[in-house]
Amino acid sequence: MIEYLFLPFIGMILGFILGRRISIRLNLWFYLPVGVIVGYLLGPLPYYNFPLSYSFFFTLIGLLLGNLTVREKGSP
Amino acid sequence: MKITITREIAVSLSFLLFGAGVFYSIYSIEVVEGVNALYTQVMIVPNFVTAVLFDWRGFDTLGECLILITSVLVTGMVFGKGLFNWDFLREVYREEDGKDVDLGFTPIIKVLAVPMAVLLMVLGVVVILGGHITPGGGFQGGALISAAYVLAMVAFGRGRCPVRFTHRFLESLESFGALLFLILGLIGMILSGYYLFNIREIYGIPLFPSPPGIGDVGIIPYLNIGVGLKVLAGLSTITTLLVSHRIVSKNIGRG
Amino acid sequence: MNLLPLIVVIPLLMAIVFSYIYRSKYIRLLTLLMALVLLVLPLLGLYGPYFFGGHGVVYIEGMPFVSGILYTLNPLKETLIFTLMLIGVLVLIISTREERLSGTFTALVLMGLASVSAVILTEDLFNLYVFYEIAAITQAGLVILAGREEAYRSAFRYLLVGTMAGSILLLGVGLLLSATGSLNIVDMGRYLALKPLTPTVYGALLMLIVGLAYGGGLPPFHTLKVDLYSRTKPFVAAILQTYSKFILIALMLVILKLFGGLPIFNTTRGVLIALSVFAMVFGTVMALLQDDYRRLLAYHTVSQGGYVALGLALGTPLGIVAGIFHGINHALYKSALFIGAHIVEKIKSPYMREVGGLLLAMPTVTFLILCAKLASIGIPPFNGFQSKLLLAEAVMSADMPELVILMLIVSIGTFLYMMKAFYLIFLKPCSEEQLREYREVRISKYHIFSLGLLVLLCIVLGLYPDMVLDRLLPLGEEIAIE
Amino acid sequence: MDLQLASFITAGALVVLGLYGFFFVDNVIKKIIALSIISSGVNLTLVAMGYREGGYVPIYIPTVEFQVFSKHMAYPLPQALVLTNIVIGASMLAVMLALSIVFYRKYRTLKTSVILKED
Repeated sequence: MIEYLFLPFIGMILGFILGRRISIRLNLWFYLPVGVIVGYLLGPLPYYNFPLSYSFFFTLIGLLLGNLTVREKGSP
Repeated sequence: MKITITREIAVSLSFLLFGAGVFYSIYSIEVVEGVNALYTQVMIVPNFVTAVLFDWRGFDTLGECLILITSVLVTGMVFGKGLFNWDFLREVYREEDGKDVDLGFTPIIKVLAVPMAVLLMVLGVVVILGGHITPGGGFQGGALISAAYVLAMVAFGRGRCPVRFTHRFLESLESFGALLFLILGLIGMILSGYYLFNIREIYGIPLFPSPPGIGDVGIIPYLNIGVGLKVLAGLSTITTLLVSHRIVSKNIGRG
Repeated sequence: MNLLPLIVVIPLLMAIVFSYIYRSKYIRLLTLLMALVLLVLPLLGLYGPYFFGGHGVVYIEGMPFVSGILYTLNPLKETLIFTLMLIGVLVLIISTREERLSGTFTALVLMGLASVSAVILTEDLFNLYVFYEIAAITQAGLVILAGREEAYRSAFRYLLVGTMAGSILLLGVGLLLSATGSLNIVDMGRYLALKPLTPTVYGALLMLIVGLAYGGGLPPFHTLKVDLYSRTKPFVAAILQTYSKFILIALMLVILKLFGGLPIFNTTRGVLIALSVFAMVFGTVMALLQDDYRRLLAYHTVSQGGYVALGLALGTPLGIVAGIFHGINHALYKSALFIGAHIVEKIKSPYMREVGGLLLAMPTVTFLILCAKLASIGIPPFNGFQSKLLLAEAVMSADMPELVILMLIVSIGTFLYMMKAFYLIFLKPCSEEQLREYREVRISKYHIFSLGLLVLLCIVLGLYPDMVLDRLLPLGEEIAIE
Repeated sequence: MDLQLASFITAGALVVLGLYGFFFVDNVIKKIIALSIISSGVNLTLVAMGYREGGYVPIYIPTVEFQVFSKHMAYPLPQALVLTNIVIGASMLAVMLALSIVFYRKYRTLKTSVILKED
């Protein structure tokens, strides 16, 4: 199991770092469906056999998490 | 006047000769198989270009990362970072041009820019991480993320840009990316005696757990991440420097 | 364990750290510490090949091919790297006396040291190209640091031409890759010797020569280099000229290794000798006309680059050894001269006619600079004499006596303008007022120490040239053409 | 016409065109574009060297046998070199553009004869 989840997990961390830097609040109910759709259209990475690109989805979740919890506010 | 004409003629002649030489030698290339064949016979990771880039010729990639770092440093210096003398820049950048003009675009573009930037960023991360299996890797993914940043900056103007990559953040990210690359190389050297050795596993634990049949992944994804962070930071810094006067004013000691 | 890559990796690592903390308060202290570390670096490697990433030699149809990137260390390369690091250390030490020193300067110097040592060490053409480009951009950056308009302009010109020359060099590397299928220099040379030559190989040779002329400051790119050296601060020019001299040596060795055994080498040799003779003559003639001390030294650098290239282009064992030895000597005494120019500029001005009578203000420095000047002209107890003698011998044994006469004339020219500069700056009488002005400027001990150390090395090498020559001779015979 | 030969001819034409622009155009930005074109020409030469008639993309996906795959794969080495060279070109470009911005602010023109005049 960890073989298949390690890459999305790293993606989540990177997404978290990036999401922290987006200063406006992202709408969860818009991005989750869009993430699923784009992930489906993107297709999985080869060797990671699953109908949709869950790496993409997990990274998006990481980004949203970072954005919604520890977002940086204020002017640059 | 006479000297200029002579020089023109000399330049034209050398251009003609040199151009003809270059064209003819490219035209008559015949590719020999040679050591090229070697790189196609062993599979390290499914993406053979990544294998060449990070395993066989990892040191070249390191050099190339460092050229980007040097370039960012020198671009910063052109705009006054740590110079010995600021007279020329003070003369060029007068007091009144200290402000940035942030117009931004119409609401249509602003509405679309944020979701596009978010999706581009996520796609960039996936491209970085999938560099050893699919076409892609650190450079491409990093360029995508910095493209997301540039998109947001173009749409909103630099002051109100929703993607807040501060200068300090980018500097840290860049140094971290390059140091990750260098230090992974050093770890390989400690474990095996070879710099940038592709460590498959430590005490039986694979360094990057991945599905079966994918070959010796080893440190390649981590190198990809390092390069990706560095390219993202480097390109973003360069863009920021090229569009902004504020940094120059700050560097040359005004405001 | 062979620690050879650390010669390149540690400066790179520290360069990144320095560029991150460039505004720190402790930058002077850290720079001094870094200078000490640099001195240890050349001792780390073991002689022999070093394969990156654990990829070794692979046999394809019975032919050995190197699959990855290969570094080799031998006494020749070790000597070059030691000289390079020594001058880097001295420049870093001097830089701590600059006001407004920031981490960017240290980072750039370290980056340059690392890239030039990589160019010297590597046996892989593409690796050489990558680090050659880093060296080019670093040199432009070091000039920009001076912050004046001329500095910006000469860096811009250098970069514009540099991008062109770099692309052309890469095209040459690509053509050689297509003709031989390998990127390793030794493999390529062996393959080229076996197979008939195609137009691609001729084109590649032409393009490598363009890259060499740009990187080493030979005509037609010498004016760019002159601008670089004369527009920046003179002590920075000391390290810049060392970089380009060593890149010149490394690329010449590459061309010898690749094309040395081929029938076209005779023509190539003619072209290279013509380039170097032109550099010698042109540098001397232009130096005679200069009024700016920095520009005079810059043109002198170009003419001495011609000597180095001439020796290497001969392709005989003695010629190669003499060329490399002259390169090392030149790096030493020219750095001393540039540091002297830095002191002169600090005290009064770089224009020779505005200065005068410095002898009374600082006799020690005057004496040291005189020694460096004598070394650069080639007067017996100094190293310049030994290497010029060796060069003349090599040229004689290659049956080109007319070149010896030319070298003599160039030497006389060098004597003329060096002595003119010495008279105008140090001996020309000056007013009491001016003397008082001179005495107010304090010259740091670091400057005098660096100058003294370099001059001492010049004398030691002049008295015992075998110290270096013994290390170079066996390799000269290995590379040389029959 | 053979695709590889056509690529080589295009690449040669690009390099020569870039050299022409570099030598004879009196505008800094256009000179920089010309340098970019030279660099593209070099990259195209390298990529075309890795071409194989009817070859596979050098990414192995276990639908074909590895032996067959490795025999018909495009050479990955030149592609890796190109990837490296693109970044090098981009870094040089950044510095040159920065310098031309500074000079444009000073002189309000992009003419090479003004910006790069001998002094």
